[in-house]
Amino acid sequence: MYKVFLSLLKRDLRLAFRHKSEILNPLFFFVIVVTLFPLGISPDKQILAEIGPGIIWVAALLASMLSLESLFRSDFDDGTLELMLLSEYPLSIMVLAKIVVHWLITGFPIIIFSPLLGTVMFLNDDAIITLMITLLLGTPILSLIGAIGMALVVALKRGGMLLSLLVLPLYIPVLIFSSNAVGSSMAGLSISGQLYFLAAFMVFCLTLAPIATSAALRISLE
Amino acid sequence: MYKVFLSLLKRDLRLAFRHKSEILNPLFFFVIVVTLFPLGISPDKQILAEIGPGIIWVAALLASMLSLESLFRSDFDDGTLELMLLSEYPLSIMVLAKIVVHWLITGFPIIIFSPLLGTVMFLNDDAIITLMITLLLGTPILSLIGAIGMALVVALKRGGMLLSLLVLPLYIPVLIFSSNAVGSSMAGLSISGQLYFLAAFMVFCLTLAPIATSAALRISLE
Amino acid sequence: MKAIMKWIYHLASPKHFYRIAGKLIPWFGWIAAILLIAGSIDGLFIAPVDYQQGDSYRIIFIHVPAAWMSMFIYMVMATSGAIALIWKIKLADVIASSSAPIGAAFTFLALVTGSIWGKPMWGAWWVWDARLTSELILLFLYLGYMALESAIEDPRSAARACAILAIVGVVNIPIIHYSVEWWNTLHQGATVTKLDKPSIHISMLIPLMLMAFGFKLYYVAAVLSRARNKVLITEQNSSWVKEVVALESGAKNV
Amino acid sequence: MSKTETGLQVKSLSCERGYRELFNDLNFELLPGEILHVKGENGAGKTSLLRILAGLALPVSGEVIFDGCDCRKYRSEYNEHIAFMGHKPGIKLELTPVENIQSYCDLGQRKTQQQIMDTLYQVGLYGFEEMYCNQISAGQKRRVALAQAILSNAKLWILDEPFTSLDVVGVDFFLKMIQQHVDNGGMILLTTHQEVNLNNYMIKFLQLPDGSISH
Amino acid sequence: MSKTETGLQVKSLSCERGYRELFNDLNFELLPGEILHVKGENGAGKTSLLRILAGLALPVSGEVIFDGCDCRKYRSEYNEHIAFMGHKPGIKLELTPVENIQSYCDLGQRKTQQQIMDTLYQVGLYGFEEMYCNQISAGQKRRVALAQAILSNAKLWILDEPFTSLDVVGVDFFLKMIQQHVDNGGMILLTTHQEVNLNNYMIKFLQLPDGSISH
Amino acid sequence: MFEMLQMGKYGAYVWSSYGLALIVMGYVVIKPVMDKKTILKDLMMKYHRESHQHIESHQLKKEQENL
Ligand code: HEM
Ligand SMILES: Nc1ncnc2c1ncn2[C@@H]1O[C@H](COP(=O)(O)OP(=O)(O)OP(=O)(O)O)[C@@H](O)[C@H]1O
Ligand SMILES: Nc1ncnc2c1ncn2[C@@H]1O[C@H](COP(=O)(O)OP(=O)(O)OP(=O)(O)O)[C@@H](O)[C@H]1O
Ligand SMILES: [Mg+2]
Ligand SMILES: [Mg+2]
Repeated sequence: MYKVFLSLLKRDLRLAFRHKSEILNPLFFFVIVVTLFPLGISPDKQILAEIGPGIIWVAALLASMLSLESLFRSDFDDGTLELMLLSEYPLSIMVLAKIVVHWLITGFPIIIFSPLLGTVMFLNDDAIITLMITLLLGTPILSLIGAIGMALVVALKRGGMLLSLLVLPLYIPVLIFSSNAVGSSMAGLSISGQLYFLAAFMVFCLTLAPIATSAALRISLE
Repeated sequence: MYKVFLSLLKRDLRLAFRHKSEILNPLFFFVIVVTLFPLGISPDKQILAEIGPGIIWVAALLASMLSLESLFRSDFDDGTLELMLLSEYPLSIMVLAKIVVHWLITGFPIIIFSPLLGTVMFLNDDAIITLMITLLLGTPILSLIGAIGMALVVALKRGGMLLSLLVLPLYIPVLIFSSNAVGSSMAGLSISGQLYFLAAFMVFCLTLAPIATSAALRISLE
Repeated sequence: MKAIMKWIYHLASPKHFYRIAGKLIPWFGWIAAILLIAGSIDGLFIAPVDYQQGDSYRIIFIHVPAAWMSMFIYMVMATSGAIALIWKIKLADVIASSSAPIGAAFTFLALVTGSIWGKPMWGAWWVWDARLTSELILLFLYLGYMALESAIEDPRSAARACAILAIVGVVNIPIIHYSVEWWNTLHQGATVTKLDKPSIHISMLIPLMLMAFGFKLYYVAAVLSRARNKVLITEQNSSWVKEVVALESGAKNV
Repeated sequence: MSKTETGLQVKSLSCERGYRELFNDLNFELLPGEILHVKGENGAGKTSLLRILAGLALPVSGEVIFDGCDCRKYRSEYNEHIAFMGHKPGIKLELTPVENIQSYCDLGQRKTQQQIMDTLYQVGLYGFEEMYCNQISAGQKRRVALAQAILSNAKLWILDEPFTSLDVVGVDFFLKMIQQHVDNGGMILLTTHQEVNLNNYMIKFLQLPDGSISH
Repeated sequence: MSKTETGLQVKSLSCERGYRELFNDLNFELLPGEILHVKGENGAGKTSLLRILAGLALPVSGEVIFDGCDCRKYRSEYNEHIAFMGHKPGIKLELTPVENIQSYCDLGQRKTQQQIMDTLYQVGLYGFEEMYCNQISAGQKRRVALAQAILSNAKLWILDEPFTSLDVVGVDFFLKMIQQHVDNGGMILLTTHQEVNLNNYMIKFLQLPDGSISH
Repeated sequence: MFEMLQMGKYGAYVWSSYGLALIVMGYVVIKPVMDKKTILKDLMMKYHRESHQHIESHQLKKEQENL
């Protein structure tokens, strides 16, 4: 079972790296969306520092959501998803491998780049560290919840918009707690409560989301 | 020629209304994205009024961009796009009809709902009226420019992310001028300059974008 | 145990359900109507004026029951979705999907009446308070549920996919309920639902309870009549539906 | 080769996909009343050829001449004369057959409701006018596409694997329509991997990639 | 019908799509060494039947029994015994044939590199191990899928229109592989609209929707 | 009486809430009643069609044999 997980992980990473240009798309999207705001709102330092955490988080959320397509779409289109359903191993293990890959190519680069964007948004050092921690705890949740939504719409032709309608409401708790944590740490307040919540929610999703996702996949492919 | 335009307009509207549930998706997306910001940033009246115009505009921009898929994707998938290319009438007329429909089902509802969201973001009445005017001038530009981008990626399987990278940078001038106009009118300043720019840009796009789009379509379908 | 399950399956068979629901609907409907009329009259004209809020508090008799229903109906949807997934009882799917539009309607009512109440009380139609926002999210969950249901062509797959969505969305319910405790906000804390001693005067509690029960029974009547329609559609190939259709549309023509 | 002023002439056409040459210096002509069956194994370039002939793709070099005019210069006129049926059905599943045909005709010469109905009956879709196309079978969808081709009054039909996933009855019906079109002086260009029996018809074969022509 | 403990038994299966009944109370069995050709016109429900048998879709009612066990209760064991080839190729275009087969095998029993290479040669893909699958032809892609089926050691192959868009050589090769599998005691369930000549083989026909069986 | 209906200065708020509730809840119960009519009509037509299709498909087969 462990081996299925590893081999699927390896395959998906290899596929991702074969589309070199695509692997950076979520990151680019993230950066562009973040830069839209200083342009659309105001380049004022005070304001940017205030809205920075929220904006970075919203951009991360949108980038993660829009890249969900890559999670199952191509496997569905070429029929390898059917083969996975017909494997003798549990589907949820394979689903987990795919979610991990999704996180590695969307969440992870975003975390790496977040200090840069935090600096650009005039966040202080504490806030930047908190930002990274919340992203580290939060982006896996986004991938996990997003996988459920994607599994529900994978068989639909025009699923893109619907996906956002299904998934965004579920992302909101993560957004609230994370950006609240960053804001608090900027103001020098304690943030352990928010981080506990995020960690607990992540563990919760990690155990249940793969199961829900595989159930949803079986239904979608019917 | 006029008749082709009308008949395609009618057909696409009819198709849109056959998917009743889908026709409201861009609007829902717009509303959800706008609500993300007060949650992620701060519920404070002062701050929201300041960032409101920018946020509403960014959300409109994302909603318009994400719904571009509906512009050519289904026609491409079922082969009716090929038939259009093989028509004896100019392709750009037909493309224009499709763009108009796209605007009617994304831009137009957004304009209708913008006063509500403006109120929720604590904009004053002047700002709300300006917001509606900029949306009226700006959302057609988004559809027109977006059509070019969509035409370029329509034949690609994983075009979603790429599309946003192509199109978002081109949207930026619209974003800057529009949100600037709303901000200025909130501060009681004159906004005619920005509106002139938007109007001129719209006329420019209206004449050239359909031609560029049809050229791009011919290349994509090759 | 087996006998009980068998009995449940029997009762939950579409044919039985159609017949029994048809008999129950008038009962629930009329009792709901009486409760709602009594509650409204009591709430609008008899209950005393609130010393703080003046007459505007009378919105409570719509707002609070509607808000409760919005959450209750979501729980019903999630539970019956789970039942349908686990025990493969078709009827549970029907109940869940018939509930969605009613739940959305109540959520909409709670939002709008809250908003109308907010204007005189807080001076704004809307504030970004946690409870208000989470109620808005609940509306989006309902809308997402209905959008997914209509997007999937095959009705059986649609029902099962929606069941999963409903179950996953349940996390939002505790967030709505506890939001007032977690965040210090404008919205009123628990006044009615405090278990030991409701901090609301009995003369106001009576119409509130009348309305709350009226809403519940109203929901039952509404969901049953929707479910009856759904059953007709899903079972359209079975012989009993053919008989029912012949009977009922024949009766109309005469 | 005699100089003709009618029909389709293809002169020294060559085509590349990626960096691979599919065919080179291809020459043939197709006259009214003729059928040309393009043959070749998987990936030989049949679809590519047909798309070039329909004006959907550009060749690396060579000319396609129809009724004496270069079809790339007179694209709009050329488009009037051809009907193309590619791998994709060209039919909107959310519209009824009538609406589909209507909106196809709106792209070319307009047709009256009466003409459309007549053609629908001709292809045997009586009773299906009101159903959405996602409720009718694959074979019936093909009939809708056929009705479109018939109504377009096009002289040249370009058909890429028209028999795919059709059952026997469907294939027979399609062949009958092809024969009718040829009898009326039309031209047909088609590819298929299946055996078709169009005996007694003027049928040419074009073998890709060697590009030899046999009768 | 005799009570058997091997092979596939299908008992009173019925299936609906949308609100339409496709088949009802379908019964048949398939024994080792047999081929079952499911026939029916477009939209008759062939694909739906095959997907139910593969465990990808749920029937409205009825049972599928394999080697004496209900296949929905013992899904993982059942999956070991079947190989499914649907309308979609099941092959990643961005991987080479070897990588494709490797990752297919990783979903079931693992295979050594040697075994994989042997099977590749057996299906005639010598020299193509290193190319990406988007550079090989449709027929060659099918061969990769075949190699996967062979390597899976599955007893029952479920093939939905395996000959679509294959040229004559491709079809012949495919048939040869099918015969080999049956000779080794395997079972085959297939649909196709094309004529196939599998003379001398124990081939049964199942006609949908009336569900009659003929030999 | 009019005083009472005016509800101090809050009449508009209160009455619009109750009115909206009436409209929304009324719609929710009337919708299924209307739906039922169309469902019965559609199903009637469908059954009608099916009972005739039998005959039609026979005719179709005969036509094909004649060809
Ligand atoms: C758009 C605005 C509003 C929304 C979305 C909203 C939403 C809700 C919800 C969801 C509940 C049920 C909570 C639960 O039972 O856990 C509730 C209860 C309540 N609301 Fe509102 N509300 C809004 C405005 C107001 C206003 C302006 C007031 C009064 C000033 C108010 C007073 C109450 C009261 C008294 C309760 C009962 C609390 C309890 O006993 O649990 N609401 N509201
Ligand atoms: N978009 C593309 N880009 C690059 N190469 C392509 C593209 N489309 C097709 N090809 C290549 O061009 C060649 C010819 O393809 P084409 O579709 O014309 O073949 P075909 O004869 O129609 O084959 P089939 O019988 O499988 O339909 C193939 O080898 C294919 O790999
Ligand atoms: N996802 C779906 N939702 C609803 N109906 C469907 C769906 N897929 C197929 N159908 C319907 O089910 C019927 C049977 O389809 P199926 O694909 O099983 O037919 P088939 O015998 O394989 O046909 P073909 O020969 O065209 O492949 C068709 O009438 C089709 O319209
Ligand atoms: Mg081809
Ligand atoms: Mg099929």
